[in-house]
Amino acid sequence: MIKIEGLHKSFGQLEVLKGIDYEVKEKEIICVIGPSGSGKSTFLRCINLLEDITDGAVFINGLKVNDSGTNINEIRKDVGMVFQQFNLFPHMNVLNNITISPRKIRKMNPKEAEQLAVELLEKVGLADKAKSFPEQLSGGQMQRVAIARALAMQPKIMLFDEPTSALDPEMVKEVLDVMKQLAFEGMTMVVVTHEMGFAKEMGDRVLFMDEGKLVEEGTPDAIFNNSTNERTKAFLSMVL
Amino acid sequence: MIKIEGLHKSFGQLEVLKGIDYEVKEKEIICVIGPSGSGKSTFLRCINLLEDITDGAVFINGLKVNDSGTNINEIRKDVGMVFQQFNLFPHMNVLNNITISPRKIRKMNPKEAEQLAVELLEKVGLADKAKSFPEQLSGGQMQRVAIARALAMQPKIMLFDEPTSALDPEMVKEVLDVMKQLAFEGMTMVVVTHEMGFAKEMGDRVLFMDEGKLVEEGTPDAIFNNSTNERTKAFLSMVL
Amino acid sequence: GDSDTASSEDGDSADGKTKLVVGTDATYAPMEYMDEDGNIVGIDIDIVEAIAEAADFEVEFKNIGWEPLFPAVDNEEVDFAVSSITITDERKESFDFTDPYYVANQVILVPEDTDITEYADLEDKRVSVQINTTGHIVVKELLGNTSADIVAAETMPFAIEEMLNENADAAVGDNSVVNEYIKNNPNVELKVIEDDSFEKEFYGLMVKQGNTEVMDLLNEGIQAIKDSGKLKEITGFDVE
Amino acid sequence: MDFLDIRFDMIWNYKELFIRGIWVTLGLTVIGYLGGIILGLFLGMGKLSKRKWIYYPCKYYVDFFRGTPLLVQILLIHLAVIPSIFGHSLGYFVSGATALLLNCGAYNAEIIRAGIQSIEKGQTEAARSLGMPSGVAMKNIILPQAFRRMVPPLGNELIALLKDSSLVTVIAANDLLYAGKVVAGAYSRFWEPYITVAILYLMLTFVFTKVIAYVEKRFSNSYVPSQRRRIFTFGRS
Amino acid sequence: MDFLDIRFDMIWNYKELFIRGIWVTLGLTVIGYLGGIILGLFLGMGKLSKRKWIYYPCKYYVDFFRGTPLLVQILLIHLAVIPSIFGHSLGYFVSGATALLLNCGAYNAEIIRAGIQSIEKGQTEAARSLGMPSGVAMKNIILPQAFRRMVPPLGNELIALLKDSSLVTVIAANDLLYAGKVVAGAYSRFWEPYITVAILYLMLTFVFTKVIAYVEKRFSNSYVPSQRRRIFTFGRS
Ligand SMILES: Nc1ncnc2c1ncn2[C@@H]1O[C@H](COP(=O)(O)OP(=O)(O)OP(=O)(O)O)[C@@H](O)[C@H]1O
Ligand SMILES: Nc1ncnc2c1ncn2[C@@H]1O[C@H](COP(=O)(O)OP(=O)(O)OP(=O)(O)O)[C@@H](O)[C@H]1O
Ligand SMILES: [Mg+2]
Ligand SMILES: [Mg+2]
Repeated sequence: MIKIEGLHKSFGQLEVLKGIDYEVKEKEIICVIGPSGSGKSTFLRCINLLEDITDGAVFINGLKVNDSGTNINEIRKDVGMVFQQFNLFPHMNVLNNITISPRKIRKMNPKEAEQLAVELLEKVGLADKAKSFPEQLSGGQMQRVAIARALAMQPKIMLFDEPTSALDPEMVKEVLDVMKQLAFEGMTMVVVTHEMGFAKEMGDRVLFMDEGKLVEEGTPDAIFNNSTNERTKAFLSMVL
Repeated sequence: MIKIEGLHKSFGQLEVLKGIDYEVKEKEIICVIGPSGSGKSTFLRCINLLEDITDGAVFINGLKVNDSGTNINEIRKDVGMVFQQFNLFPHMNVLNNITISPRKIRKMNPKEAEQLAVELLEKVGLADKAKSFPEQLSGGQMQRVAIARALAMQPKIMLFDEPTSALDPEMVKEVLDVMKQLAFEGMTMVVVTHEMGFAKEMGDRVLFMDEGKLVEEGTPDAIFNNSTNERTKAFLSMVL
Repeated sequence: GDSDTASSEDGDSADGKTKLVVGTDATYAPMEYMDEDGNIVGIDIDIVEAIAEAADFEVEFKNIGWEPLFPAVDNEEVDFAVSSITITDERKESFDFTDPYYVANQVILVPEDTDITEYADLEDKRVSVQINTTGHIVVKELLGNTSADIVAAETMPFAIEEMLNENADAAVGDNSVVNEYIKNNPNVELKVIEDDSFEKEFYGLMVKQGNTEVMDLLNEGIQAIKDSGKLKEITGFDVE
Repeated sequence: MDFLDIRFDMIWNYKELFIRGIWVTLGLTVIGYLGGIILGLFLGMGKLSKRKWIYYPCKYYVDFFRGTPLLVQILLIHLAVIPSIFGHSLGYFVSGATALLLNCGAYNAEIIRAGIQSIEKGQTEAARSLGMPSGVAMKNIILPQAFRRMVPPLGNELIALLKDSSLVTVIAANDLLYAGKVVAGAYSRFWEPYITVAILYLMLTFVFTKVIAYVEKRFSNSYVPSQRRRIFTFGRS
Repeated sequence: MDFLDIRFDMIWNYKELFIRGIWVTLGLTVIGYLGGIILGLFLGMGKLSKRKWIYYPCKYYVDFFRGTPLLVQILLIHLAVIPSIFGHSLGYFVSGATALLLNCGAYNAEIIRAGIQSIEKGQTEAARSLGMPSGVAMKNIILPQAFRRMVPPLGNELIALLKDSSLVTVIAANDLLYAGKVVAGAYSRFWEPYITVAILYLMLTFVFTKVIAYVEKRFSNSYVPSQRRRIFTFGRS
């Protein structure tokens, strides 16, 4: 579903991704872990071209993302993204946050879009917040709205960049629960996370990145309990 | 040395101090404790008239502070004050922070003032920081400079308003040590503090304030271990 | 001498001759204007210099601007003014004038293909003038004091430009200035209409009311150059 | 001139000129301002463009109009630019409004650029990751938020423009100041006409300031509508 | 007018007028600005005073000069105020410099007031608690810190004043724009003189901008001297 070939990314002189190859299959839950600055976010952002790709290629459903002939906006419809900082649109209420892109991009009519939004809000447990504005919500609620907003484009893949790390501890669970439900429903997901519990429980594969390289990948069990790689072990001993 | 009679202070409608009588004797260390918003800072600030006094009187060395005939700047020379936020002058180096008021107010000549400053910096353990600027210092260092600055006016009384609560835990001790040394040298001190350890160890008397009133006062032992007052006990059970 | 305050008392030059300060608005070629080196020159200037020679005094010209010229005379900032000032009854209420030294009349300057033939034709036309000059006054009489069809430009060249740019159908101004313009711009297709309904105007030197000392001196000079033919030499015609 | 002998009757005689002057001043200000906002929007976004052939013309335009006096611009436009383009003048109003518009556009461009840049990058990224093309994201996500932050500086700009519109008096525009100049010239008296003009401008700036303060209040703090007030309420509400 | 037939020789013939114009413009700007800073300092502090008889005059002064066009102020001062006070004009330079100074003072007052208010209350309290009278605290503690925050807006004000100084041309001041007007009037050609004037102003604003950028850099970020650069270094360093 997502194929990454020899992905390099540099910011000026700084090489942040130093050649990454990987393939994500349909309905897989991929958890990406690694120390701060290792390039996890950059990796994720290259997938839907929020960062220009310096070298290599990313394919989504067989379409090359970093090709001048590709309409990136078409690809992004299939790839939902959830950010650490939520990035809700503060000037719109929850309903409009969710319906804006179906209406403007999928040209859905307002009634239909609203019905979809209500369904999604029920799914994330916020049916009563449709008319609220982001500033009236807690962090956990905002992140769940952000997930609903991404789902409104009916993506085939969801990218999460540390979706819980800006949250107060008591709100982490409500967001992880929504993500688990998504996983059960068969969504393909790439999740950059510091929540090792989530990675262990939900991940089909765990990727450990360090210094712009994919150091190790495997099942949660292989990575968390049976890794023989020194860097992986050193990292895990610190975070577990 | 400080005599407070029927001190009332209102901010607009809000009555913050509701009649306080107290007398601080020479060389006494008075620790003021109490919940947030109880008026501790306001009490301290009324003593050197940083807040106008609504009603009542404060006498320092027999001089009425809140009298139009009194030159408040003369009184302030005898009353040093140390703030929670340090309030160092960021545009002057440490030496100038300390020497500015002796030079401008006591008309000390620069050489003499500098010598005094060097002595005081040695006292607070910062002899090597004379040429540093506040932004180059840690919080604990800044607070010690603030103490040295107040001492440079050779005050007879020192007021401290939570001198350690803006500090990272590892810096609290270095500031408390300087304050202890001052206490041993016989300085009269009024200290608003959340550091119950300091109050217990150093306080001659402890004042417990709540809702703008002086609820209880006594030796540390009387307050911390043998109080019969319900409010005092409730407060202490929370903070100890 | 101090050129800021002018009067015959303190303005005596070294060789004992009286020195008078003359105000003008040097934007009115050929009568008074600035040459390329910034000197004030023109027919008016030549006449005043001739008068000064005849009456044995010295002059210093100051460029004051048209509007400020009147208060400048009133305030004795200048001893008198020469600036193609028409002697009018209104002005005589506030100022004294010498004997006339120049005869002028208003003319109408129009494009060659115009249907305007006389003053009365201007009634329903847009007319450009120099603000607050005699031309402005006569046009106000026809079109009304507050007419929006009067284009009152800062200077006569700018007023003519407004007409050339078709922002006005005709320009009205002193014959001397209009003729000078035509002389300098032979390629521009314009024609000059003279109309008997314009009263002949006499230019005079303008003096503060009651300043007989300067007035007598100037009239003496004017008489002298009339008698000697010098005036006719400069202007090309006699003034009776 | 005697200071105590004040003659406001002469203002009365010319009242039509003053009334017309107010309308001309208001007309120039409003047209210049609205045009300046539209122009500023394009210029401001142009200055954010990565394409050099868009960026540089916008930058040079803004630099020129912010780097030269408005008075010079007015004279150039009235006496040189418009006659060169159209072969003749289009009248003081067109010249004046054009100059004010072009000038105001340059200042607004900087306000709008700064406003857009002040919106967190995450907003654009969220919009783009939802599949919005950059134009759609700009229109629906960035500009509505940026606009709020632009309200205070755009308000200042409106007041500045109101006062700057007085410069058109040099091209014989019948604005408010022109009325004062005509009266001053007709009577050779300066206190009354210019004080009158100053007071009228003060009244206009006062009214504008109040309106701007209302608009600012309306767009301040929170996006939550229940906390906002309506500015104008017609009929029962 | 033929667009292609450009005659810059006429500018050359009047070059002295342009050179004098530059000096007059610079002189007016510098005097108006320096005076405006001193005046603004008093007005700004006056607007912070709790004493009403200080506060209100300062407030009304600032409101008047910020609420009316500079052009009106120039005309009022040159034609009415100065003649009424001194009995006669003191020349365009005095009038122009006075008007610019008085106007600039009002704008600077707001900058200075805001700068002073931006300094944390704790700084004043620390100074007062050390026994400094408020004047001493203001001079040694508050103003030096506030000044740094005022540098950017005061820089903008200088550029604005440079351009606004062109308005004195209406009182026949021999400034830069006046030179252009004289040439335009003499030849009835408008492109060349006004473009020349515009370019000269652009050059002046460019130079001023660079100087201001240097000063801003000098006063930015940190108070620690080793991190600062010298602006001008003479000889070996
Ligand atoms: N826009 C950018 N310009 C320059 N450098 C960048 C940029 N974005 C990221 N970097 C650098 O790239 C490196 C990798 O950053 P990235 O955000 O991908 O790390 P990360 O693994 O997500 O870290 P974290 O866990 O802290 O989010 C870091 O050194 C970062 O400073
Ligand atoms: N300048 C002021 N204007 C209005 N109210 C004030 C002001 N300063 C203090 N207050 C109010 O007075 C009350 C007492 O404040 P004060 O700072 O003296 O409390 P405190 O005991 O020092 O609290 P804390 O432990 O949080 O510092 C509070 O309710 C506070 O909000
Ligand atoms: Mg990251
Ligand atoms: Mg406190």
